[in-house]
Amino acid sequence: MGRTLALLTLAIGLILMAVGLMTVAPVGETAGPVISNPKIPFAAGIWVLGMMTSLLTPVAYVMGREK
Amino acid sequence: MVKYAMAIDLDRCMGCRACMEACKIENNTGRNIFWMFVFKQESGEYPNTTTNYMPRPCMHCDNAPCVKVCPVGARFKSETGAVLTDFDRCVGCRYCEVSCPYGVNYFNWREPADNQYYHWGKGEAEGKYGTADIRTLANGSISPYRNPTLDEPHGAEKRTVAGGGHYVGVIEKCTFCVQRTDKGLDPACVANCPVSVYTFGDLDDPNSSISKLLASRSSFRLLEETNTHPRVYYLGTPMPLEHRKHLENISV
Amino acid sequence: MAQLTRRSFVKTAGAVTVVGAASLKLLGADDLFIETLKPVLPRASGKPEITEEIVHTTCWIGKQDCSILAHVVNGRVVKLEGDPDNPRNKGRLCPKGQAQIISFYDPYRVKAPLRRVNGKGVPGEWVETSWDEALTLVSDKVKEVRAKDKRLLVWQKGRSKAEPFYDNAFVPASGATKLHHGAFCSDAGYRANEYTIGFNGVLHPDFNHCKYLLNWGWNIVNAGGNKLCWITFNQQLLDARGRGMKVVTLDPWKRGAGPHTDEWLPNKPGSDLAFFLTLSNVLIERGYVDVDYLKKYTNSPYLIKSDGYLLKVDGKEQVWDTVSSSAKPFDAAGVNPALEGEYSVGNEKVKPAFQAFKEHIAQYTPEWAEDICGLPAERIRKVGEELGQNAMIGSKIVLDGVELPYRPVGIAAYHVTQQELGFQACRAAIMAFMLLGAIEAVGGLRSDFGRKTHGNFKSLDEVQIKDPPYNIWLQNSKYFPINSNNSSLVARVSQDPGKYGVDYTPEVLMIHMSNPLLSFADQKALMEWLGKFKFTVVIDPWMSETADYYADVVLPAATIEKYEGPSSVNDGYNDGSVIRTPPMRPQFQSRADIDIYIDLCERAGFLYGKDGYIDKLNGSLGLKDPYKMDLDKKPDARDIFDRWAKSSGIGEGVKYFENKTVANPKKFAIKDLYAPAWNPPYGGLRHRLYGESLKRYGEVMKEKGTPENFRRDYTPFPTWRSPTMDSSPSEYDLYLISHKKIMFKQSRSTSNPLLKELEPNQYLEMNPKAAEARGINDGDEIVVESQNAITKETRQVKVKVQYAEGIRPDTVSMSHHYGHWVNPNVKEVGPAPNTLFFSGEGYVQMTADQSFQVKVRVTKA
Amino acid sequence: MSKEELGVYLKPFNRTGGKFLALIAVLLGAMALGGYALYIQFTEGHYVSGMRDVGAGGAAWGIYIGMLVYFIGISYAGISVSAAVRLLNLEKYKPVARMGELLTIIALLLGSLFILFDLGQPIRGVINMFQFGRPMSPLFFTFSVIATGYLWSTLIFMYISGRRDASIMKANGLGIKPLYTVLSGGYVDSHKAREKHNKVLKALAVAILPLLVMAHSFLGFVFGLQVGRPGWYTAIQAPAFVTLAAASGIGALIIISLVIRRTYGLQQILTQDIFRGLGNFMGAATGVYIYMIISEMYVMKYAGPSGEVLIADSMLSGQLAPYFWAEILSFIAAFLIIFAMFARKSYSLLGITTSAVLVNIGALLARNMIIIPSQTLGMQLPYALGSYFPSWIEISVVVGLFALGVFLYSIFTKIFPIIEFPEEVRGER
Repeated sequence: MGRTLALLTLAIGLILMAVGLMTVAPVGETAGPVISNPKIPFAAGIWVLGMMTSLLTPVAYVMGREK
Repeated sequence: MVKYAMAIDLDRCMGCRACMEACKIENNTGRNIFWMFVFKQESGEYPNTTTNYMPRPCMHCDNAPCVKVCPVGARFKSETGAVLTDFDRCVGCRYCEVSCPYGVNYFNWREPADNQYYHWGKGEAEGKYGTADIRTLANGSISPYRNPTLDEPHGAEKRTVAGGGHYVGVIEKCTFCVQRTDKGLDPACVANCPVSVYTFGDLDDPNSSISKLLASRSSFRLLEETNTHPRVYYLGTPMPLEHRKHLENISV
Repeated sequence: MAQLTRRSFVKTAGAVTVVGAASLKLLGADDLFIETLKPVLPRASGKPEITEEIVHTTCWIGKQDCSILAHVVNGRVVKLEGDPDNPRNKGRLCPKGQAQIISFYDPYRVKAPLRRVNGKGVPGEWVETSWDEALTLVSDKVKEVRAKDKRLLVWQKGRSKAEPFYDNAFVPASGATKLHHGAFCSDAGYRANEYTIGFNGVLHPDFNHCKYLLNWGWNIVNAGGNKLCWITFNQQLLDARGRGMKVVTLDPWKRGAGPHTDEWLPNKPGSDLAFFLTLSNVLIERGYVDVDYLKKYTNSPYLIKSDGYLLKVDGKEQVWDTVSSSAKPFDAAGVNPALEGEYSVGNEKVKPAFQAFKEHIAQYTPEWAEDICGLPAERIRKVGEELGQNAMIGSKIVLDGVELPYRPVGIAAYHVTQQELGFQACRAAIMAFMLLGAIEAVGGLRSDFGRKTHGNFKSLDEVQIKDPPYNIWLQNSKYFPINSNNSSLVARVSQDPGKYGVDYTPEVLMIHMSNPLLSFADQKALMEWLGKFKFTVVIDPWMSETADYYADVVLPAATIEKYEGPSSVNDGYNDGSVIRTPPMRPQFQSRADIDIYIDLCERAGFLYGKDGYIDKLNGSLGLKDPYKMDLDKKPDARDIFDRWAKSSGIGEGVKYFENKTVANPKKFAIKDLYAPAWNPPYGGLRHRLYGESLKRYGEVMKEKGTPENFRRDYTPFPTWRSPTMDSSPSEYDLYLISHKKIMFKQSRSTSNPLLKELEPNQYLEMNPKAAEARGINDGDEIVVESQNAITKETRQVKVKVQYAEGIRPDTVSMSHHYGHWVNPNVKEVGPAPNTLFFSGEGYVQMTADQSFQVKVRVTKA
Repeated sequence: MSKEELGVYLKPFNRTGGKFLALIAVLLGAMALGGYALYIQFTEGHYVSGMRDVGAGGAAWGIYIGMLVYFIGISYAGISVSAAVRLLNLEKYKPVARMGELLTIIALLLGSLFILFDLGQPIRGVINMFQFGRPMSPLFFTFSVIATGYLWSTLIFMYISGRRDASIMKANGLGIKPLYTVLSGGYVDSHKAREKHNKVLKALAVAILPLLVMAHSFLGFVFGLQVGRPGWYTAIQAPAFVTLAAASGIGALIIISLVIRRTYGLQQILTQDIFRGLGNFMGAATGVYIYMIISEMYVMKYAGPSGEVLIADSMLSGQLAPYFWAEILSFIAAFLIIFAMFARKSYSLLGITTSAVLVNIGALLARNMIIIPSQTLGMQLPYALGSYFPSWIEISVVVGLFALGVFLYSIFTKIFPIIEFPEEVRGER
């Protein structure tokens, strides 16, 4: 059971990180008008949330009912 | 797409610093804050000395270190090419200030009303030489010559970037007078320079005065080796940059 | 803390909702809703209702009244911008013009009429009074003293702009003795120009055509010309250099001329007379002489007897006619007068004035001038050579169909006259250009904008020197026949009136917009003089240092927010007139100066009737009949300007100036612009190469027993002698001069915080080698001590040193914009050099002007 | 497992004498002073600090940023030691593992607080960082990787490695019972559970190590990427930051563990051998860092543009010489002490501590010497040269936060075993 819970948290974490990174303000050439806004507000927040969730996997794994 | 740029003819500058005052009044900047600053340097040894003057607005770089380093996107490159600061978003980390090679950023270290030329808000000298109500002078706006029309948001994204909007803990710098260029006027320094040192205009338009000037005379840009691609071009004899001796230095 | 918590509460509350908003976003809430939740700083809610307006007015902080468009929003001036229609500033403003906006809102202005309650000579304590009480107090004193003796009333002129209202109306109406404001100006230069070529002005070039400019000092770049303040000459200089004009600067300190001069001649202070004399020597030696001009338009051919007086036959000066080889009246027809040679008429041995000048000038060779001027001989000779070549003597030019002499060599020498030998130095400079025939020629030397000659050409030649008693500024006295009535000298005379034959002491002093303590030399003497007055009233928007120490009543004048004028837009090539109109009503309880004067005259009883203020005003403004003011109805300022406008051909009257700028704008026609094209040329004057009257005055003064140092400079040709300051003991081994800065004009700009911020501190500019030789480092605090070579009095100040490479090692300079103590912006930033300069014998010129030079020694504090 | 067997591991709990309370009082006083200074700074703005605009003769980043970099530097100690213990099975260092992790957490916490107090708009700063964070800015990674990633992973690491001890404490009814129930989270001590934990911690350590290196090099990139600042724009910044982080981190760990060893008398567990290992590592790292300073200074002085030469001259022989030479000499002294002991194979605790203290003094100076002179002297346009010195407000905030760190550390030693219970100590009832 612990293993599945861990994989689930890891998955959620990675997805959030991906979503965060994709919608955050782009890294790019500054000559043109730099689009300095994220596509959705709190994109960086989502990225951080994702990182924290994925780092929770070991806890999830350990907390899972010992067989 | 408009591509604003400025040309500064160093052979005409007389170091009068009228551009600094015009900028200061137009944008209501506080003490020791000079969005436009003019260097006055003396170099060489008696009797063969040279005196140089060099106005230094913000360079509005195309590859702006300050735009790259701003953690929250408060400093951004607007459609006209002017590098602007969104006063509502700046968190005051001052990374733009330390990253700028030209030192054009000024931070509001304290409440702007306390950093103005008189403490109108606190009724300075209210009872001196006859009594008068200083606090409600110019119905309480500080400074009394602050232009309320500067608060209108700018551009498609409706961001507050124009002069006049100064807040404690927020960075500010030359905006190419975005509130004036929006109305098709020249920036305050360009419009006021007594000896027409400045040329301002749109580089995309081949027959604008600046395009023609840059095509006809050789120009240079400051600190080209930093690869920032500034939008401010200098003509005439350059000022030696290493020299540190000020003719009249402004004490902090 | 409260304010912050309120803001932080707004934000933290905002933060909580915002995090929630993100999730809302995911659930599809639209952007606008999220937009409203964004944490925004508190700002004026809603769109402020804005009324905008442009008011046409003129600058008030400088002296050339540039035209300004005042941008008024919601009844408040928010920006001042230059008005393109005025040729003087062409739509631009200098730093002062921009920064004067703070004067509207300056809390340190005098906000109400004040009456002193403590003693004088110390910072004043004031009681606020009503206008009625203050005006009555002042007018009673004026009435009382005018009844006793009008001479006891003195009016000190300042930067008060509207001469028709004050100098030419209030002074004659009140009978007051007017004191000039020759603070930094160059009255001696005016007198030298009037005496020599009949123009009321000081030397500047014809920028449009000049190719080679000998520039004295840095005024050309940093201080404007006699009638101008700053912007105009700079614009014209740059255009001229754009056309290839070469500039050679003569100045002990390179200062602002730096990038705008091709060559720099660092000459010793006080040596300018020697330099100009040497120029003439080189020109004559190399034959660069415009013989035709000298013969026709100067008194060079006049014959001089051996006793130095002109040969006159029944009152007419004689010339030696080379055609009939006999003496003929100068204006006889068909005469070709000789300039050189010796002749005898009857038993009189005579020679033309030019011959005498050639002999007089022969001693002043470049080698002679080398160590006097501190310049290598060949560099002086080179300047003379270049002047001669560039003058293209004899060449002509046709402008707009008018043929004119073309001498593209000019000189800018504005404050050269502020030294002990200033009058003669200025004459010597003019004479060098007379040799080249460049006076008022195209591209040549110009002196005045007015395009007409001045009466002083005649009156300065016929001064009747009388015996004492004299008035307080020694008019027509045996001490100063040619006199510029300067306050420093009046102060010096008041210390010992008997010695100077002055038998009365004035009692009431009116100071209008002037700060003598700081602006004039010899602060110590000025303090004693001001202390002697029984009653002093100061009309000024600020509490000046003079008012702070010596005013009994201070009347608050408005700054830019008033009607004042008319002033000219003359930039040397165009003309027209402008008026200052108020963009806002006068701030606090201040009032327009004109209204103050009208009330004062009314209460003092000389407003109405014949020779009253209104009567004099009708004359000074040149009001024509239907618009003349009737003498017993109290006028108001706007109404007066309305009448003036209509009588000078402006139909709309004063309304014209409220929405347009320049009235009667015109470009000078070429035949009016250049004096040689006038009919008769140069207004029929014969320019005085030979100053016979100067010699006469010298001898009359000798007969009347005037001490030698008052009269020794009254010589027909400028004659070199080393300045008195050079006879100070050798340990006073440095020359102290003072300099002006672009950012400041006079006291009213020095206490402006926006301008003070640009140049906050007073420094003694010193050459690093000279400093290191005395163990002084950059930024050290040092003691500067000046010594009066005659009275042996010494004076000291403490000041910080600033290294300046571009200054002679034997010269130091201090700016005269410091030493104030009233406004908090300017406290303790350094002394005024005027405390070190002296007035009186040895430090005043023959024209009672003042000198800003003294020998000093410098020691570590 | 009875109290006697735990015995030595519980010493910190029963030594809460007067001296400890006195320490706490002092720390609270210092924190109050810091709080007061912060209150003034919030109400009157950063004007009260010594910082002024770059170009107008001042430095916009002052001692706060210097301390931020120092603290994030010493957070290196925790993970590197735990990783060494878990990955390289260096059981020898197990007793100092938890101290290292705690040091990391507190150091990162203080680092984040220093950023917060340096911001002109702190509250807006936190919100906007999440809302508008831009990865193009090195500060974004400082914020997301270090302040959250690195700190969060160390917390998790500590939680997992502390579950067993919490269950033992709970079993023996020691300390605060509800705290341990939460911290143990249903942990049943068994060989299988221990194996599972070790496996997980080994995996987590592998995950955290790149975070460790990334965090410190990103901090280096904050400065290293700035072409505008002479003296910052060098490729050596990132590696130099990691090296100095290692040196000062381990040094700080040495100091802390020695203090704990003396005050709680844990001499048998914290043997000299541990300190010898740590000391050698620190000495090596210091040596490398000295080499890096020399190479950077040599390049700056030899052919650097005018701004860099000015800084180098000022540091070598000018206005900043005292600070620079104090820094370089303390590094060299620390290295020589370790090297001498290594060469003579005889280590003294006193030697190790002095060199650890010297390394940290050097690190404090080095951080500020990198950040400040480049702003006050490193102008690329001819501004007048400036100067910066922290005002009393800044100094009291720094002292206050130091005190906060020590306070948290000492409180932790009172509520949770500072040294991990070894295998032999059974957890069963």
